[in-house]
Amino acid sequence: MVNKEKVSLEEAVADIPDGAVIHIGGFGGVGIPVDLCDALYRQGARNLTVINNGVASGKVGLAALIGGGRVRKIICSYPRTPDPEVFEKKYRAGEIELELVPQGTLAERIRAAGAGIGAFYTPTSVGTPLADGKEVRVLQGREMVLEHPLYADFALVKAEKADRWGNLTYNKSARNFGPIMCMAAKTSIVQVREIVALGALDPEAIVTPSIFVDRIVNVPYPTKET
Amino acid sequence: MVNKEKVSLEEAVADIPDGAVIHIGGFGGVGIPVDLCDALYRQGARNLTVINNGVASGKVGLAALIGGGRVRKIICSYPRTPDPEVFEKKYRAGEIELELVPQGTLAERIRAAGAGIGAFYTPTSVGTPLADGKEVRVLQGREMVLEHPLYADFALVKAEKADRWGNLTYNKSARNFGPIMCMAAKTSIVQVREIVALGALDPEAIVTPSIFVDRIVNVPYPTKET
Amino acid sequence: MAEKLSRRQIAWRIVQDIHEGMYVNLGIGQPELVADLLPPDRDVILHSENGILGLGPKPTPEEADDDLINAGKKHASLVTGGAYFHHADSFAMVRGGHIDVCVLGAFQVAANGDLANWTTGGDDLLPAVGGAMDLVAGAKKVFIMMDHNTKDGSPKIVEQCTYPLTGRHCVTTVYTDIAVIDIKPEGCVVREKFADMTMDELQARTGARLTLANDWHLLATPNVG
Amino acid sequence: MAEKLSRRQIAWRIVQDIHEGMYVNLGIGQPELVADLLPPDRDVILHSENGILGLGPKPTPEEADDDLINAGKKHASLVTGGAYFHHADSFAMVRGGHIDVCVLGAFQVAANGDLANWTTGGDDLLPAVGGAMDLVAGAKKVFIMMDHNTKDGSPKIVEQCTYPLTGRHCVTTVYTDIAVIDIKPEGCVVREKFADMTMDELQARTGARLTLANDWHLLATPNVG
Repeated sequence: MVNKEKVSLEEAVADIPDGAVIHIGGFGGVGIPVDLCDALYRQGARNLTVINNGVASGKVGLAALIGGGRVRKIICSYPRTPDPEVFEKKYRAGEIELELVPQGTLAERIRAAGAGIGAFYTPTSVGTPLADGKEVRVLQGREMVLEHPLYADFALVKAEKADRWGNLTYNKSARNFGPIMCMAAKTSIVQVREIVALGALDPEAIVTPSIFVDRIVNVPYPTKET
Repeated sequence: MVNKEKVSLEEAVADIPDGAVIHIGGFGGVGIPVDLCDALYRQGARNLTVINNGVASGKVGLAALIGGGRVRKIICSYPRTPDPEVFEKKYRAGEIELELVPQGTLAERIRAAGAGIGAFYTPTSVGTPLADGKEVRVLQGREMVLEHPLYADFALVKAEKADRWGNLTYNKSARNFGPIMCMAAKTSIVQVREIVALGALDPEAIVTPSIFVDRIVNVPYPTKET
Repeated sequence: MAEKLSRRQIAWRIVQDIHEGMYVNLGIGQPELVADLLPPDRDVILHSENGILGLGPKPTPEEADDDLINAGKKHASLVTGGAYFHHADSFAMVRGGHIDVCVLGAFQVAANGDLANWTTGGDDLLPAVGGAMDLVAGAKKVFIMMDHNTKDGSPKIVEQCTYPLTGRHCVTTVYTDIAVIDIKPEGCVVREKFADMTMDELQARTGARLTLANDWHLLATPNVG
Repeated sequence: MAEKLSRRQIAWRIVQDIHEGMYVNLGIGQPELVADLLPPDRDVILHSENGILGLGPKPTPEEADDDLINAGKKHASLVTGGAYFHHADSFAMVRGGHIDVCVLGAFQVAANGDLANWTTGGDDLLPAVGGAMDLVAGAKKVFIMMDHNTKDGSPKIVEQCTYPLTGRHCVTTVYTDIAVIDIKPEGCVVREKFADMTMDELQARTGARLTLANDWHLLATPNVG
C-alpha cells in the first residue's frame, strides 16, 4: 500500500544534506512551510541554496534558516523586507549570495525544471541589467532572453489537504509556488493541514497529482511567519 | 455586466475568416467541440489551418471540415484513423498539408503560445526525422530540439460548465487540450454543457480562469463524433 | 482651484480608461487606489500575481483570511466569479498578453517608452524586482501613475532613463498630477493637460520633448478626495 | 513445454519488474496486457497521456462514460486516488522524468538503445507518432514488449535501426517471447533466456551481438494464458 505520510517533521527532512538546493514555497508569508523549515533548522543542514520568491521576515521558518547562517545563496525576485536584520545584514556583509530573478521568470524556470524543458526564451527583462550576459534572440519579432530551468534536490511546500498517495489541494492564495515546486524537485516534501482518505479529493479538483509528491506530514496547526 | 454567452453557435463562429488558424480541442473523439465545428462548416470558412491531436473520424465535426475541403493544413500527432476516407484520401491526393508533431511537443507548443514563451528546448524527437532541420543544442548534458509556439486565431473547445465570465470546468478526460488551447488563441470559443450562475463554480476548482475565454455557447446535448 | 491632481484624482483619471470586461493588474502602492475608484457596476477583473483573478476589496478584520493576500502582501478578498491558480499559470496570463492593462508607478519614463521603476541603482535599498519586468513585457497596455516631477522638482519624463530599466519601449500612457501623455512612435504626445497650464509651462517641467495632440483637451476630474 | 512465451506471459514477466508505488505508462496494444496482470494488492499508478493518473480497468458497458477514455481511445475507468489534468501537465509528467516506467512495442531495438516503433517509413500507413517520442525521451525506464522476431523470422533486435527512429539511446530492457535483454553501455546483455535455449540459438535469432549476464537465469513464467 502506497503511503507517503511520514510520522514526523524530523523524519521528513532527515536526509537533506549540506549543500542541497531547496525550493521553498510561499509568497508574502502565505503558503510558507514554516514547520518544515524549522525542522530543517533543527536538523542542521548548512550551505543550502534556497529558491523562494523573497527572503522571509520574522524569526522562524526561512528567516531562521537565513538568520542562522544555513543559507549560502538565495534565488528570488524580492529580497526586501521591512526587517533588514535577517537577510540584508548578511547580504551587505557578503555572507550570502543573491541571484535576482523576475517573478514570472522565476516561476517559469521552476516549471521548466519540472516539465523537462531544457531552456526557454522570454521577453521578460530584455534590455535590463537582469538580462546582462544572457543570450538574446529575436523571436516573433521581439527580442527574447534565454532562461534555464531551476532544479532542486528538495522542495518544501505547504498544502491544505493530501491523501496517502500525495494528491494535494491548496487554500486560496497559499497555492502560489507549491504546485510547480513539487514538480521541479527530486524529492518533494509537503506539510498539510489535513490528511484525508484516498478518494476523498475530487479527481477534477486535485491541484497537484500524486506523481509530484514524495512525502507528506500532517501539521494541523501550522506555524505562521512572525 | 460581463456576459460572454452567445445566443447561438452561428453567432459564436460568424467572424472566423478564410485562412484562419484554429485550435480544435479533443482527443480520440472525447472533448471535441463537434457542434462548433459543424457551425463553422455551415458558416463556410475555407483554407483553414487546424491544430488538433488527430484528424478525426466519422462524418461530423472536424471530419466534416476536412471532408468538405475546408482545411488546407493539419498540425497533429496522430493522423491515422480506422476510416481512411476523410483525411488519408485527401492527403494522398495532395489536397491537404500535414505537419506531424509529437503529442507532448504539440501540447507544450500550444502552452508556449498561451504563456508568452518565445521558444523552448525539448529532448523529445532528437535524432528522429521529426527533428530534421531543427536547431539542436546540448543542455543539461542532453541534446535538445528548439520548438516554437503554436498560436491560433481562434480556439474551438468543449467544456462542461461555464459561468458568464467564462470560467470553465471540464469532464474527466474531455479536459485534454481545452485549457491550453483557450490560452493560446486570440479568440477562444467554448461550447459548454451547462451555464451556471456566477459564483457557482468553486474558485479552487476552476480549471480555465475566465481571462482565457472569449465566447461561450450553451450546448446541453452535444453531438458526438460518429 | 488646485494646482494639480491629488493621487485619488490621478487614479480616477486612469479609471476612465479602464473599460467593462478588462483584466487589470494594479501595482503595489499608489496604483491600488485605482481599485477604490472603479464604479461598482463596472465589471473589471483584477489580477494579482500571486494567483488570483477577481481580487476584491480589503476585507474587514473579521473577514480577513491569512491565506488570502494580494501581491502587496496585504489581506484581500475574492469577488464572485474569481479563481485561484499557481504562479506559473499566473505569469502565463501576464507574459502571454492576456492582461489588458497594468498600472504601475515609475521613477522615470523615457520618450521611447522605456521604463525605470524597480531600482535607482543606489545602495540605500536592496534591488527587488518582483513581477514588474514580466508585467511590462506582457500586458497589452502599460499605464504609469506618478507625480510629474520628483520632490526636488526634477522631471520624471526624460529623453533617456538614467536609472536601470524595467523594460524597453513598454509604456503606453503616463498619468501624472498635471497631464496625460501617450508614448507614441513619434515620442511624448500630450493628450490632456491640467487646467490653464500652457504647453511651455508643461514642457518646462518635462525632460523630454512634448507635442500636443490635435484632439487634446483639459485634464479635469471631479473632487474624489 | 511451449517453445516461447505467450503475450500474456511476456506481460506477466514485465509485471515482475514493476514495483509498488511506481508510476507507469502502458503503450497502446500489447503493453495494455500488463495492466491485466498486475496483482490487485500492488499499488501501481497508471498514467494515460490524455490527462489521467490512476487509470483503472475496462468498465462494464453500463459503467462506460463517453468522456473517460484511455490513450488507446477505448473506454476506461479511474481508480480511487486518481486525478485528471490537461495535456500540457500530462506531458510535463512524461518529459519531466516523473514516469518510472513506460512499456512500449517496437519494430526495432538497436544495441545502442535506439528505438524504432512509430513508422516503417513505408507508404502503407500514414506516419503517426502520438506520444511515443515524448515517452521515450522522458520516462526513467523504457521497457519494450515485443516478439523476438518478425513474422518472417527477421530479427527485431539489431545493430542499427533501419526504420526511422522514435528516440536514441532510450531503451532500458527488451522483453520478448524468448528472452529478457538489458541494453547497457556495452550492448545487449541477456538477463534471462527461455527454457533450454542455448546462447547460440538465441544469438542466431538476434541481429545484434549478445553477451550473457553473469547472473543470468531461466526465463520462466506461470501459465497465465
